[in-house]
Amino acid sequence: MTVMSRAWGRLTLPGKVIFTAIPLLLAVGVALALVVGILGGPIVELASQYGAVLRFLVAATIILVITIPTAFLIIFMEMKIIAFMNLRVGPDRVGPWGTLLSVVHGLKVLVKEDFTPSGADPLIFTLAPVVVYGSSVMTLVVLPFAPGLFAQDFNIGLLYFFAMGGLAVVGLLMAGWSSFNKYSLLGGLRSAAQMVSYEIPLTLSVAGLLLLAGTMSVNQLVANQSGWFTNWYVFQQPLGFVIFFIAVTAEANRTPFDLTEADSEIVAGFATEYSGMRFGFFFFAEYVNVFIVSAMTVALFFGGWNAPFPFPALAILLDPGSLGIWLLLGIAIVPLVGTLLLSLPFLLTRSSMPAWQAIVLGFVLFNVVVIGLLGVWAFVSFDWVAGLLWFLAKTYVFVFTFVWMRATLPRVRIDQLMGFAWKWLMPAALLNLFVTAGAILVVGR
Amino acid sequence: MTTHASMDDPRVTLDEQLGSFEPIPPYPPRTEREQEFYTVADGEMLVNIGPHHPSTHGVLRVVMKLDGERVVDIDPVLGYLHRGVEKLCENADFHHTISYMDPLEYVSSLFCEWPAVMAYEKLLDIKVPRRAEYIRVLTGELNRISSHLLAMGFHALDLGGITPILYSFIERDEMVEMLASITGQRMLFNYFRIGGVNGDLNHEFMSRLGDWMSRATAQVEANQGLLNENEVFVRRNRGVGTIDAQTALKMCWTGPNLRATGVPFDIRRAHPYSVYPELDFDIPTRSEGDSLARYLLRIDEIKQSLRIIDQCLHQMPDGPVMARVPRLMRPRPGRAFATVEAPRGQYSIYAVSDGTDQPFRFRIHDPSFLHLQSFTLLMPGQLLADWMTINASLDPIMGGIDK
Amino acid sequence: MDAALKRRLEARFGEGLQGPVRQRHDETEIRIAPAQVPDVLRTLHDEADFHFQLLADLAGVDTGTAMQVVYHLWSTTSSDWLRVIADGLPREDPRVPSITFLWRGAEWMEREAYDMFGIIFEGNRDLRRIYMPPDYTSFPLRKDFYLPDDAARSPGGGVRHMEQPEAPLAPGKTLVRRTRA
Amino acid sequence: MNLIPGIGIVRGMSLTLRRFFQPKVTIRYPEVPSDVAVKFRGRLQLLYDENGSLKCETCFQCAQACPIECIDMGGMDTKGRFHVHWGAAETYGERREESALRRSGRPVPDPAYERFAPIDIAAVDSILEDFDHDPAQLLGILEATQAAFDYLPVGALKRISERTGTGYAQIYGTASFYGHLRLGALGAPAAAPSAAPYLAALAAATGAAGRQADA
Repeated sequence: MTVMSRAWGRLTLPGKVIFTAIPLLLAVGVALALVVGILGGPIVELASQYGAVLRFLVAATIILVITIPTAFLIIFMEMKIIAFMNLRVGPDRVGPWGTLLSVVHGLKVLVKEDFTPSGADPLIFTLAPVVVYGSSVMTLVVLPFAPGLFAQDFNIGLLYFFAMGGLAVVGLLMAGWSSFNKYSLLGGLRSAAQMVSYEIPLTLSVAGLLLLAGTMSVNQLVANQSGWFTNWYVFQQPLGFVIFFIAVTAEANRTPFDLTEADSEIVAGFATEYSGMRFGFFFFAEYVNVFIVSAMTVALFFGGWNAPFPFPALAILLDPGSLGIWLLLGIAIVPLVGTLLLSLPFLLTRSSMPAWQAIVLGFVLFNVVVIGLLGVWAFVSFDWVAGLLWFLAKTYVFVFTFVWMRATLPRVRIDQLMGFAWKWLMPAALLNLFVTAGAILVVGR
Repeated sequence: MTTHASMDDPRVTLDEQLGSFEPIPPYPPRTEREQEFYTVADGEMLVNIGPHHPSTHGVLRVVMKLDGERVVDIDPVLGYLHRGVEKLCENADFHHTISYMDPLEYVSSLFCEWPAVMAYEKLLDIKVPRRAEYIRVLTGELNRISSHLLAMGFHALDLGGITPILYSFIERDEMVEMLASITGQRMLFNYFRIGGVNGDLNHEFMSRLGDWMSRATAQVEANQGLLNENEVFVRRNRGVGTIDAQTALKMCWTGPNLRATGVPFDIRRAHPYSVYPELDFDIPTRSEGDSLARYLLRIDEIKQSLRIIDQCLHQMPDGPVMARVPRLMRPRPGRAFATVEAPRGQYSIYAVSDGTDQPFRFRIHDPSFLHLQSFTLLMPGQLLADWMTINASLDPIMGGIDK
Repeated sequence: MDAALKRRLEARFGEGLQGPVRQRHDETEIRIAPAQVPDVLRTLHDEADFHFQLLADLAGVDTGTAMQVVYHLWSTTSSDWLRVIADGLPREDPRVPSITFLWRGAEWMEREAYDMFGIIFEGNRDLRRIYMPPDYTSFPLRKDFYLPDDAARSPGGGVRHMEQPEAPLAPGKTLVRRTRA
Repeated sequence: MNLIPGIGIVRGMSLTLRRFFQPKVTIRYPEVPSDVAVKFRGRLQLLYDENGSLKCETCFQCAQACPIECIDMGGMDTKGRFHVHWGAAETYGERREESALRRSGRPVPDPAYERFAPIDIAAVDSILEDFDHDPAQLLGILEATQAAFDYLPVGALKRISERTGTGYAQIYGTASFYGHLRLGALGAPAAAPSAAPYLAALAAATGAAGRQADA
């Protein structure tokens, strides 16, 4: 035993990792091989039988998993952008430029004590964050990220989106009611009133767009907007876009409509009594919502994954099998030569730099170059990569806008909020609908 | 009485009543008003805000009687920051009391020291050198600007705008650094002395001040451009907390809040003290008397203060900054009432001397105290969110109110 | 100093005043009996000669033998602060009529004077404690309310003492914490 | 309010966007220390000289000179015998000085922090009466006091200071200057503090706690 522990103690950190990883990988590999060997046939059979179900399960899992990094990224963006607009520096201690701070926030929320107030209804109190988060994540299912890259394509996708958005209010109301706190109750009631009011202009604002498009499938809507950017629906439905954007801001409880958690009025609204990961769910749901509404705005009005102009389609597809022995040589030689080539400038010009450092630098540079080349290659060769990039870029422009609004605007009051929805947005949305319908009649599209 | 097991600790059973907050006091109502307030009609509820709440500007507790979101009645509860400064001052040397004054209105400390030293100078018949008076006016107006900037920033913060407060703090930090270079401290200056000020202006102060004055107007205006025309902000403020001039006088209001109702009462002109008669400035007034008027009036006052600072710098005479005063002060028995126009209104000290070296009675009058009192007048019928607007526009400082 | 104000006050109130009208710096001082407070203040507030519209301050004072309530008023017709002292309230049961009918804003100032001195303002509809807790029994600013820490008093009388020569404390008790075991 | 609705919001948004690209004003504190004002008045510290010994001799001169009596000091006297104090009775000040002493590395006798023994004040008062409370006769008073008590108890010195109106520093200085005046009793060694009572109390406490846990 002592021999083992002494030997273990002499290992460096990478050594320890490798010595732990190799047996683990071996065990996993053997187990996998056994499973595939024994159960492979039936699994393949099942999968081929229920291909759509399997695809949906995988997609749903991926969506559930990517919400967390998305929320982290948007939280970090919010901290940094608001800081910059305030002439502050913002987070800059954890990780490079503070990028890991939101991860640390997540960890903090995870390890905090999670308690239930004594007067609260424990079951509903626990379920409320799940409902809120669940409704957010379920909305993501209909979002088309790129051509062919979506979880599910409904022919009533837009309707499903509105329905899931409306489900969040149930969670907020549950949280507000079950917390046994008057601030929470007020917050829950505010959120109910707000969401119910803004559902109507929100739905009406896209009605004109639906008349134009003739479909409710989000995929089809995006596909309709291909070609030059003048095909985007924002140019045919500018008023609809404005109404949709305002209403969707209210749906996502973002400033200036963040009355449900107005921190200077009702402390934190429905989330006042929450702590730990249950609060974390609310917190993440808010930022996932920001992503979703930005993405939906892009999909409906800004062409989704379409590039603003028809991109020349270049398909540089290589069949590795045709290269023969050269492939093997390339794999063996190209990294070596590339690394050496890229480290040469440092070796030659920086006399103070040791050779190994130059080579490490060269290796890093080589990786950067290769990844960049691969990215460019993927961008021009696969339209789903290009589509995803376009889609995310446009979406994050809108995320930036939401954060920007939060940095600038004060909050409206509850009666002004309701008055705005019923007195201005609703008539405007109806007007938009009638004008669109009239235009279609006249032009006869 | 229902009980259930705690989720956190299964050994504990909890009384459901314990979790509830009942702001109704556990004693019979002491006054007519208390009885009226704590009689809750059907459909109304009492909501407790504070003493620790993001927008109470200190440690203030208010109990609100709500009907939905509409406020039926409101009862502010003070005393969470009460330190008995008056009693402390009655047990302290005359010099000593000045240092007790600073933490009262901690964002405009100089205006708390000023009436105290003025009252003592009256009691002792001390003539303050003119240079010292000019320095007092100069530093005081600087402090007024920083206080108003902070008030406007917090006004926006209470309405949910997070950026203006930071812009305000950038300017305020510059001023605070300036004041620190002549007073030695950033916040609780303790600069005025009986018979003058503690130390003359120095190079660091003058260079910082000149630097700041050259860009102050543009900077302040640019920063306020974020709010002044913002529709959301204007609509939240217009017509909220409206009060007319007569009621404001009955409620003993002073300062910007009174001037926003149209009464041009400013102690710098109504009862000139120091060297204000020699300075040329206007007294801005507005007639609306609502939160927006109070907010905009503070901007006008900042411009007037910048004018005063400019004149002070040009007219500053040479000479000593301290009169010759005894170290141990025993004024003759008498009474003195001294008051200054602080950023929030009339800040006054009533000092009674009995011939010893301590004040016999030391009364501190804080304007925010009276503004806060008017909640019972302004709030009924408004919405819960309007409380934050009104509170921010009245700009109370709890340190001064609770003394 | 506003001599005209003094003449006007003497002409209007004359016998009602307790003692002469005093003037010093920019303050004019009159003393009246507590019962006269509503009449005098109403006259000062309403009549065009005086027009003291603003109540600048309301303070209680404990002279050690009697209680006083001091009002400071401001007027557009005079450059002086007018100080009205309601003098001679008995310390055992100080009572004075409230002036909330003139200035509603005096309500809290009267509450403060009640809280600190126990002066009862008859007619104030909300006379309860404002700073001290509701179950508090004494009145802190009265002169017979000593601070528990008498050492905070002035050094004028000589050296102040940390260690008073008095009976030793109970064994095991020290005023100063012993940090070394 | 403007003619075009929403223009104020747009202006505000453009302002924040401009600020987004402007240089930031934050001072990165631990790396960039903020500058101290020329007249900065921080905490008074007078702990060690360059040789590492305590600078302050507790002469009280600064405390006596302070016009607003803000200096509050206490500590060992220079001969390390008595704890002396000036200022209001604040335990905070006491603790601070004690910790300063401990950090100076000197042995700190704990009895210094205990109350001094009570004395019969009547004797001091009668001596003072004899000398007509005259500070000019200080040496005589002290000698008489020493004759009465066999040494000069701290309580007596304080009483003299109080009644004659002389600063304690001066009385203490006089008493410690003359060789024939004694500040401590002859041949009465100070009892070294023992850890035994503390340990006994600790044992009792833990024993009690153990019993509680058992029950």
